[in-house]
Amino acid sequence: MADKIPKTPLLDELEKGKWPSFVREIKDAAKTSPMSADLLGQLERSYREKIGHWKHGGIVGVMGYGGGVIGRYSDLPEDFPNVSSFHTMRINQPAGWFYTSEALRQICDIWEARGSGLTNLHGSTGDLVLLGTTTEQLEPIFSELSAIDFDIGGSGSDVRTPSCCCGMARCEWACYDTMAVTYDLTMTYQDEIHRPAFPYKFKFKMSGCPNDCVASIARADMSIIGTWRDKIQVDKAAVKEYADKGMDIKKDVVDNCPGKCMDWDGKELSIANEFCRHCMHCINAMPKALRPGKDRGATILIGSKAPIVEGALLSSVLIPFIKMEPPYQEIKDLVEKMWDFWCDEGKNRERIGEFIQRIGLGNFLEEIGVEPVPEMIAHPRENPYVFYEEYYEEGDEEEEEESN
Amino acid sequence: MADKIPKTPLLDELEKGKWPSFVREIKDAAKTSPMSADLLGQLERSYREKIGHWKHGGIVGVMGYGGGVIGRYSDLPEDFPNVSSFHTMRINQPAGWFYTSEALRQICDIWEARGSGLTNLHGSTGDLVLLGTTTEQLEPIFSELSAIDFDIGGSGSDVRTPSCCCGMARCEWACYDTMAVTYDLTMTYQDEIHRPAFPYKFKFKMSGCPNDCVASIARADMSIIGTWRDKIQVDKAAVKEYADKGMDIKKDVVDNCPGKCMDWDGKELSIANEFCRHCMHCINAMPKALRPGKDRGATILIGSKAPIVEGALLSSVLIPFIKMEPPYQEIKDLVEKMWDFWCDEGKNRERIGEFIQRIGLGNFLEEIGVEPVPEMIAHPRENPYVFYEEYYEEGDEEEEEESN
Amino acid sequence: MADAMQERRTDYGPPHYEKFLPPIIKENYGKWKYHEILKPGVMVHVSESGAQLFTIRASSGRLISVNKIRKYAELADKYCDGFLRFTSRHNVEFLLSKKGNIDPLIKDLEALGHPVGGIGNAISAIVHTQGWVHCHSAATDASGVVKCVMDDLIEYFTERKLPGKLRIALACCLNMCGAVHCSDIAILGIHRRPPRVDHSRVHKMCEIPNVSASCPTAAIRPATVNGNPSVEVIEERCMFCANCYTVCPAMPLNDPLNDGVSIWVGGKVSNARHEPMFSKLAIPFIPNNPPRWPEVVSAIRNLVELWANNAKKYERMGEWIERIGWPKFFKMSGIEFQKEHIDDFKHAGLTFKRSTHITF
Amino acid sequence: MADAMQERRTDYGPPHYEKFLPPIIKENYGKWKYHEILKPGVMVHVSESGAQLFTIRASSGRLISVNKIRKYAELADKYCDGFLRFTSRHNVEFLLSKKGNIDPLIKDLEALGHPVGGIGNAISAIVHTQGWVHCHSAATDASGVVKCVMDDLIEYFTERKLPGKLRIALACCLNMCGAVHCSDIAILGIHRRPPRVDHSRVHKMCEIPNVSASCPTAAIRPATVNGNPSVEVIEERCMFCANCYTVCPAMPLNDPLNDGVSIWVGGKVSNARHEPMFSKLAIPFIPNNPPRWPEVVSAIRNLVELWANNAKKYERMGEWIERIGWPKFFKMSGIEFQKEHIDDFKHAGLTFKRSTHITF
Ligand code: SRM
Ligand code: SRM
Ligand code: SRM
Ligand code: SRM
Ligand code: SF4
Ligand code: SF4
Ligand code: SF4
Ligand code: SF4
Ligand code: SF4
Ligand code: SF4
Ligand code: SF4
Ligand code: SF4
Repeated sequence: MADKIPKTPLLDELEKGKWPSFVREIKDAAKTSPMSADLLGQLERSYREKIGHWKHGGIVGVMGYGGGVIGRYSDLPEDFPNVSSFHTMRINQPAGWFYTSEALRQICDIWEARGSGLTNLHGSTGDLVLLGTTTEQLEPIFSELSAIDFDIGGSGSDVRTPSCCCGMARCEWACYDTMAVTYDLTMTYQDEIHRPAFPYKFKFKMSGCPNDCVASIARADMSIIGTWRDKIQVDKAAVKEYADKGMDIKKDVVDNCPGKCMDWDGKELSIANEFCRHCMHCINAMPKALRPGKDRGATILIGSKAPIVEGALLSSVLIPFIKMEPPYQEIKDLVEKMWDFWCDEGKNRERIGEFIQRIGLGNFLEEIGVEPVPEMIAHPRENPYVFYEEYYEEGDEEEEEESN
Repeated sequence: MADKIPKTPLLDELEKGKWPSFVREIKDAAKTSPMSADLLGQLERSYREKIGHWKHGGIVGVMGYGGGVIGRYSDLPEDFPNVSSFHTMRINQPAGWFYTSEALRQICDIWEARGSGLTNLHGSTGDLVLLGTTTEQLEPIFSELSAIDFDIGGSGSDVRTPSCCCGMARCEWACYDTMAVTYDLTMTYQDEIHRPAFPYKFKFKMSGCPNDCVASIARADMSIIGTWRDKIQVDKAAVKEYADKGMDIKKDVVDNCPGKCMDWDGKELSIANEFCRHCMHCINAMPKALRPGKDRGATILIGSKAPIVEGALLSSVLIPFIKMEPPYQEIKDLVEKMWDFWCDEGKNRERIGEFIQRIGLGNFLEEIGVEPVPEMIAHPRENPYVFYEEYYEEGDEEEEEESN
Repeated sequence: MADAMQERRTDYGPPHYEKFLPPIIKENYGKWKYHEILKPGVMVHVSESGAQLFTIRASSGRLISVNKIRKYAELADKYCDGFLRFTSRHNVEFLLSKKGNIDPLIKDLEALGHPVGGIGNAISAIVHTQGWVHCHSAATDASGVVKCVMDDLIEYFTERKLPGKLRIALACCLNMCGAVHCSDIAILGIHRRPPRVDHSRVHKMCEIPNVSASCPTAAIRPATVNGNPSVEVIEERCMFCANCYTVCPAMPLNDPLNDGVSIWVGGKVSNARHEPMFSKLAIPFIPNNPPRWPEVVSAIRNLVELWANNAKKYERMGEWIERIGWPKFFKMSGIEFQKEHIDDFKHAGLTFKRSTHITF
Repeated sequence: MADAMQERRTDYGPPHYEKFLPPIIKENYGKWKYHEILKPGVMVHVSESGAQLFTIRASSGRLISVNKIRKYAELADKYCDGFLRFTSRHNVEFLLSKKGNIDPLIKDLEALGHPVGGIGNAISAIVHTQGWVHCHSAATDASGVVKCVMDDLIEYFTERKLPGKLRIALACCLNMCGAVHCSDIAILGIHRRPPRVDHSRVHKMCEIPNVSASCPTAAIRPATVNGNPSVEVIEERCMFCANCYTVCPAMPLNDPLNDGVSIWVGGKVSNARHEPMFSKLAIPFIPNNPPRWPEVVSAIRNLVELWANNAKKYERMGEWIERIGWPKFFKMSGIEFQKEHIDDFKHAGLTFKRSTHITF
């Protein structure tokens, strides 16, 4: 088949250099896959013309699933018939992206036989992305995947495939079991992941500590970020060791503390924990000497998203601290209350973060039955435009003051 | 006439205490002024009923002037006939609120004869406020004031009476002559002050340095705030003296520097002036040792206002640095360009700050012919929604790239 | 008056300030080298030339009668050749060249009932507005509240025992003539009942399109009420800004049962250290309780003392709160956090806590 | 396949992660005590029990063929009992319990063309998206730009010579699938020509009310064009967000002459020290110049080196710029400040410089 591989003078330039070359990967796949060969040809054309050649995706999928497949069609089907349809399948990755060689090989065998042989490890939501196949192949691929226990992930207006940092599996700072929570939420919400029924997509991302190694605060409708509420654990000897080894603790650690709550007198490191902002910096700087406290849990934040269309949002605090113990019922109840309200009142293609901005955080909290606390805000309002819901009428009793 | 003074059990409570009592002032005036006596009576009524008793102001004024008088009428004219009309006159104060006893006495004589005998020294815009008289008295009062060279200030949609800090008259930190500028602008814009012709009010406030002792950045459509662009003047001996006298220069000065550009090694104070933010703190803390640089001028900021109705605004930088030399022509040209544009495009009751927000700072700068510079912003845009005004058409020459 | 009319001039502007400057200022104008605070309310400015100008600052009260002004004039004649000035916070300042005159002047001022102070790390006079004394729009009185609060805080005016300056301002309605929006502590009169439309007067006094247009929340729509063109207010949309009342006298918001004051904290104007900041809502509502507003007075003392006892030197109220965080502020102040504190206006999203920087 | 159908299951979810954890992780799960970076791309995690887990991180490239995955599998079998993982930035990590296996594995990885690094104060892999490889919406290619930039910056991946972490991300259109909006350096594909409406297809493919509604700037209004219901675009109102294209395929924005990339700086996600920050616009537009995008490559190297040479230890790009101020950033970077940099969207007013804190 090798002769089928098109000439790609422009793409060939991308085989040069030290960083792994995706062009080499496509060419490699093209040896056995006519699809990948046409992909190569179409991509070379895009490079020449400086424009993509894909049409808008259509609705394709596997039986009983409303999402997980992204339909894709070439706008040059005559020139590149083998990618006239070139759909991707989003496969729900194992939490933390851990694999065995065996599991990976099984996936490779299926995909080589029935798809382009190209993948994304991983998609930026976290799925194992199988890049390019035809509509007919979707169903067989699914049944073969199910035989090895891999299921499809989310797409469209549904719960998107949850993802997390490696947490307790490989990190000393994990304040809760991110992989367990991710697995649990994924299993609990299989229906919501596979059958779009929301105003828009909803993403969960779990990070074990405020370093937020899955960037959950920037790109998850619900960000669950580990933290602690007692004292930072300090190993004084180890602190001294850092100092002896020449670390400038005042400059590197104390002066970088956003809580301005640390002090270093040259011998002793003292921390006013009640003003600690749990930013992780001091711990990051001295991993052998400092550790998060022992009373651990998570902060739950809500609403981050990309800019389309009201502007990008970061998640903001909904629950300042919660203990993370299975079956995480409190969190699930909260999530479902939010979904109900969002589904009832949210507009089409309105993310929950945008929804909260539109109706007001205060009203949102009332609806989902969460008490407002100052940890939810950076600062109180600066404008005097308060909506009081009730007022005294002449002759009212004092008691009848507004309810809120 | 004393018998005419009404019983005021509630107000009498406000004669107690160490702070000067306005009630005592009104009673004092009431001895000779039936107006003030009725004011006292109506005010006691307001205290009893917890509500004001003034009606919306009507248009009253003096011949040839469109502003400077606030019409005011009682809504209890039967009970308090002497305040059935009770207008205030805004008299343009001398720059810096400096007076001689003689000038004040002349004003007192006029006001005692023809008004309530009550004043505000001063109104919060800065005027000398004469509090309460009748429509017939306005004209005679004005002519008697003009005989002693006092003119009326602004009100309504005009230039409001400019005001300033005492600046060079009594402050070592004045980076330009605030009183001279205030006087000059006031004289240059007499017509604009006296004859409302704008979409809304326009206020000038002049502060000699970034301490901003007239709060110009919070409440002036144009805030002119003194600053310098060379090195802070340091008297090393005097610095040492502060240290010797027990000042903790590291903690009190260096650690409070927002530019993080100071260093104190226990002997020498060093300042990386290129990162100085001109906040004044170090100078405030050590007035005998540090002084603003010698290359002095002002930063011009634009647009602050109270919250009605789009929310309060702070002024923002329009000209990062300008030399302040009479006749200040560059500033006047700028002001007039802005006024022209604002008068053409501004909505009724839209302050210039709100106007800029609505049309966009970039467009505003283009219209008034000011180059955008990064000093005007806290940071560049975070959203990707850039309006490009032109685009290439097929067959265009490279040269024809968009103009901006 | 006839002759006054003959010589009628307009647009001649205020007298030139130079007429009112004492010789020592004329001589040292722009030449001041440094200043020193000698004691509460007294400072000296020293010129390059070595000349010394002594300033004595006294509380004035702002709403004053001509007789009081004449008393000031007498004191100025007696102690400083008739030269005096007023400050941007409405205190009166006497400008002395003779050091020996300081103490006698202070004695006379105090005898007159005008305490000396407000310079340096003190609480200065409260910038305020008209209130029930002269404005139709007031939700509270201005001078009265100010008097009560300052009577209580007088020690902080006459002494210098605070970490930094503390600026208090009061405005009697949302128009905020006191420009209270950037004060360490702001007292703001607020209405809490939607405008009551006087349907018999609207069509006579107001332009109905303007009235509806004036409402930022689109709570006002045209309506015909018993035959007359008028407007109706969708009450749940109203946040009591009174902009409609400003353009239409026939829809007052003033209401004894629902008017009162709110307390705001943490604003500043100066660029010293931290950039200027807006004040933020601390206490959403305190009912008007004339003549002495005891609840307002104690709420403010509580805030002043909390800051005074906890802030570092130079830290303004807002700088202190920013360091410890708002949750700690609410905890320490004992103020209950409520829905009202959460912004729901234009930029609300930016006031949400968008990080895990939380204190426990 | 038939038999596959019989046993058809749905909603069984992903395999449980425990199946894929090496014994050493199972034993020390949640018991890790600290970690140490041994050399570029290599770290050890030490457990309370004393057990040591060695991680070797290699660049993977993300778009990989099954053959490459099989090669990873071979290496995993050879050096770590078949256990491996991928990271949130799409690098591959091998999880070793035998220290001796580190160097041989590194040799094999490099032989395979997958450099080891990215741990600690380094530049890690560029999070990116589909581009011309698989998306209809792309204004630039993703994998190609990433390849060129990383070829150039490879030294910062394989060594640890930076003040702190530097995270680069790329998204090929404003949908920002790469979530680039909080990156130290973001590369964002942008369209600059309004959608071209295919009037013959709009009424067939799109719901016209939805299309007009989709436009945040109300630039789209219904219109009838040669008999067919369609829409027209008021071009001066368009800021090229492509939201209309997302809901209506008949109005593409893709355009070779006007598409390209913009460069953004100063975002961060972690809560370490400074709260998370959005990236801000640095370079409004660079035309697409495939296959090697030299202008983009050098612009980014310039930014990386500027930061590397001037930031203090630990200071992320955004923290450094915040300290020196944006005017200094533009001066030092040589990037021309233009109208495009000035925000004119919803919260624009809050991005204006509302103080005199200016450097000269
Ligand atoms: C495959 C993936 C990019 C990648 O190469 O990794 C991707 C690809 C697409 N995204 Fe995305 N998004 C992907 C992660 C993201 C992320 C990042 C994340 O999830 O962490 C974001 C930003 C975070 C967020 O959700 O806001 C993201 C924000 C969007 C948006 C904007 C949504 C918004 O509310 O702003 C759209 C537009 C839409 O939904 O119509 C979008 C739409 C799309 C579509 C379906 C194009 C479209 O409009 O129909 C893309 C299909 C491309 C293709 O043909 O394969 N994609 N998309 C990522 C999913 C792989 C996976 O499942 O692991
Ligand atoms: C007298 C004074 C308060 C005082 O006791 O000192 C005052 C009094 C009034 N102001 Fe004011 N404003 C006064 C300074 C201010 C300031 C402070 C300043 O100028 O530094 C502000 C805030 C800064 C600003 O301009 O934004 C201010 C913001 C307003 C507003 C809101 C304007 C806005 O754009 O937000 C209004 C409403 C309006 O203009 O319709 C207003 C309207 C009014 C009216 C005319 C009431 C009305 O709606 O017609 C008040 C007349 C009261 C009366 O009967 O005497 N006043 N007003 C101040 C003028 C005295 C003087 O000339 O020296
Ligand atoms: C007299 C007056 C100017 C005038 O022409 O009227 C004035 C005069 C001085 N100010 Fe001021 N300021 C005056 C209103 C202000 C205001 C405006 C206001 O309060 O509405 C501010 C901004 C307040 C704010 O930020 O909210 C102001 C912020 C300052 C600062 C910065 C303080 C800070 O740390 O934020 C200084 C520096 C200092 O005190 O160390 C200062 C310093 C000074 C100095 C020391 C300047 C000098 O060397 O002469 C003057 C006397 C010190 C004092 O009063 O403590 N002045 N000063 C004003 C007196 C008002 C009063 O009666 O109390
Ligand atoms: C493996 C991974 C998690 C995973 O489950 O995949 C991970 C692992 C670690 N991160 Fe992370 N981080 C990982 C993505 C992230 C991300 C997300 C991202 O880049 O998209 C962030 C947020 C980045 C941001 O702020 O924009 C992140 C911010 C941090 C930080 C905070 C750095 C800072 O100063 O802002 C630390 C602390 C440190 O490095 O000192 C950290 C520390 C660590 C430690 C040292 C934690 C530990 O003790 O094991 C891990 C190895 C150090 C390293 O990579 O330098 N990790 N880390 C991710 C590796 C991605 C990669 O291949 O490079
Ligand atoms: S987020 Fe925290 S717990 Fe998770 S990997 Fe990063 S540092 Fe470790
Ligand atoms: S975690 Fe952050 S805030 Fe807390 S003490 Fe350490 S550096 Fe300071
Ligand atoms: S603003 Fe500056 S110059 Fe003017 S009085 Fe205040 S400190 Fe002096
Ligand atoms: S003026 Fe302010 S920024 Fe400049 S050196 Fe002094 S303290 Fe620092
Ligand atoms: S604040 Fe309101 S009530 Fe007070 S004077 Fe100004 S407009 Fe009148
Ligand atoms: S008070 Fe304000 S919000 Fe209420 S109706 Fe009037 S204008 Fe509208
Ligand atoms: S960023 Fe835009 S172009 Fe790139 S994959 Fe996402 S939707 Fe497609
Ligand atoms: S690209 Fe965006 S702004 Fe332009 S027409 Fe489409 S939706 Fe409107």
